Amino acid sequence: MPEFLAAAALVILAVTAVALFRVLRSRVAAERMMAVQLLGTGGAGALLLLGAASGSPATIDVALLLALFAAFACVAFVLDPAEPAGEDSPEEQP
Amino acid sequence: MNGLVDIATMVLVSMGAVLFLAGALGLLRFPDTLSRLHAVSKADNLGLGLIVMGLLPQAESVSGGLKLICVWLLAQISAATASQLLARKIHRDEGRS
Amino acid sequence: MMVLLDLALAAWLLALALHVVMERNERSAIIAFLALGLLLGLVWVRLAAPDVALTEIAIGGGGTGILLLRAEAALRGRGKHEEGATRGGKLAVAAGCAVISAGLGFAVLALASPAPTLAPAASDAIAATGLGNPVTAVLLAYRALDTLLEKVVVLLALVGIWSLAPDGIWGGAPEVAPAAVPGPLAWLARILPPFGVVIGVYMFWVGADAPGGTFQAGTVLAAMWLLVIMAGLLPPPDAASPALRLVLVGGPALFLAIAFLGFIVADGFLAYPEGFAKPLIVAIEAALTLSVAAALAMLVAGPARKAPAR
Amino acid sequence: MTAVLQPGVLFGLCGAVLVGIGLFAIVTHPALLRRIVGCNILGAGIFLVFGAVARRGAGAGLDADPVPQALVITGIVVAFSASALAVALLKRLSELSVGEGRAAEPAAPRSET
Repeated sequence: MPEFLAAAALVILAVTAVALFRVLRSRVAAERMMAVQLLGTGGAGALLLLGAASGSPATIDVALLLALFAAFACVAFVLDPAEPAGEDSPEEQP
Repeated sequence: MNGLVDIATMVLVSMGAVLFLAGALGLLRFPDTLSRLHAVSKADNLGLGLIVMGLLPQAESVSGGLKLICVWLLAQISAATASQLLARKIHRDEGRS
Repeated sequence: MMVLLDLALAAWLLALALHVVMERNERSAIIAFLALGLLLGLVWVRLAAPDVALTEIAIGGGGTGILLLRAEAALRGRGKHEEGATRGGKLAVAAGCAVISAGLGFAVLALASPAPTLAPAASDAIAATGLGNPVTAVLLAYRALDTLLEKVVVLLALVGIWSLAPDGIWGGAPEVAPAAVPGPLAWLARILPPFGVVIGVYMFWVGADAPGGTFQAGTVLAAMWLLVIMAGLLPPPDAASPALRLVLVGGPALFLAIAFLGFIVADGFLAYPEGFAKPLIVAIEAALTLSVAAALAMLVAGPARKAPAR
Repeated sequence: MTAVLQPGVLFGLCGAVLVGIGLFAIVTHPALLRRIVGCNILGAGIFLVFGAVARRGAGAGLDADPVPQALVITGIVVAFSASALAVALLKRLSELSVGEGRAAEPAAPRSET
């Protein structure tokens, strides 16, 4: 069983890695921002599997934090100064 | 008894892994940004959900199981918010060009 | 199987680091760096260091990432650029860096086996504290002085950042919320903090016996506070506000007070009296968690931008 | 050969390479913000080397030596504080050099004190 779970974790990690580089190399700016999202779900999945494979309950806590901060990192999308109405003028910070 | 639970875990986890694969394939093959976003946010979260369901019977305690469900819930929240924010941005960018 | 997994992780990590350095677009590089921080969390799990994994993910995902992205947004188009190195210069630097890497790698390979370890010494120290988590025991008993000084360093950095505010608005509040808060962000700022606060308190509570502790809990709480401020649900606090300063100084002050108390009731500086070690450590941790949370959030928020309210 | 593949060695080597990559960015990259990122990569590499040493120092019933791990936790927080200070300095620097002609300070209402 642990072997199987580790293999599943490996598959998910590999798939996530490929997707991550595809996203990071994209020409569309919005697509590059999906990277954190991808790693949030993929990393959490792999961690849960690894935790079950090695029988260490603390790994679930790490996955929990990963999911929480992947959600938090969404804030990054709003930090773009081009996002609010006034564009091209990064100085209007007051 | 134990064997049956293990088989259920294996089946659910495999399905989850396949969904992650499907999400990545969608990301690589879909033609435009919005459908790629759709592939990532939906397939990956369903995959994570299946993995969580598969691992639930293996959880050692009730609190361990609750934490597993919590991980999935958080992933749902973040996927929902991030896709909304991203889709808004993509929409606006397309409207501009 | 685990070997394959480790190899894949290592290859991914290095490829991502190279991508961060080579990427032309500043913002994309920072997003890749954010991903690198989360990936490092996975690596730390493989190194049997769940405490470090928690810290790395919390700081990498909640602290550094947001800090750098905010900076990039503020600096866009007018960031300072030094003159780029010439091709030959770059090659020379690359060669030098490769030599340093090779030397470090050699040191890793040449480490005596069995490696020198302080695990038995630390393990003895744990027994006296009544704590179950060895890393917490090291942080708060065996090497408590490091932790105390580190808190002071964080506060010094904060003083440094605050003093960058122009004279006229000294003691004012930083500006964190964007001009227009999109709906989904406001929604997130209402729904995520309850989860976050529960997780933060949980991290603090299990920290005594299982991976977790003050830093992890403090970072989670800091991130949640920042989220609420960024969505404009709460105003950022004035740097001069007495409540904020009390929280900031409270943790280190309590730590120092108990440390000096050690002269009277125990063996010396930073020694805990027999039998009271655990309750004292938990009290210090509680105060430190709040201090860390406030300090980290204010570090990300930056110097004052508005005159203080009077 | 198999000895190199233990996590305690493999990720140590990985950390050594990260140090090189981070250092390269610090020295050669034209954008100052990216140099701060480079510093962070360099720090991450050093922490990984620490982690590898800790992993190999397992003993006394523990999976890894807790002392280097505690040092790394302290180090991560200190590195973050240093980055925050560096970023604040960088922002102030660019404000001053851009706003040379006009008021360098943000146009906030001046308080009388």
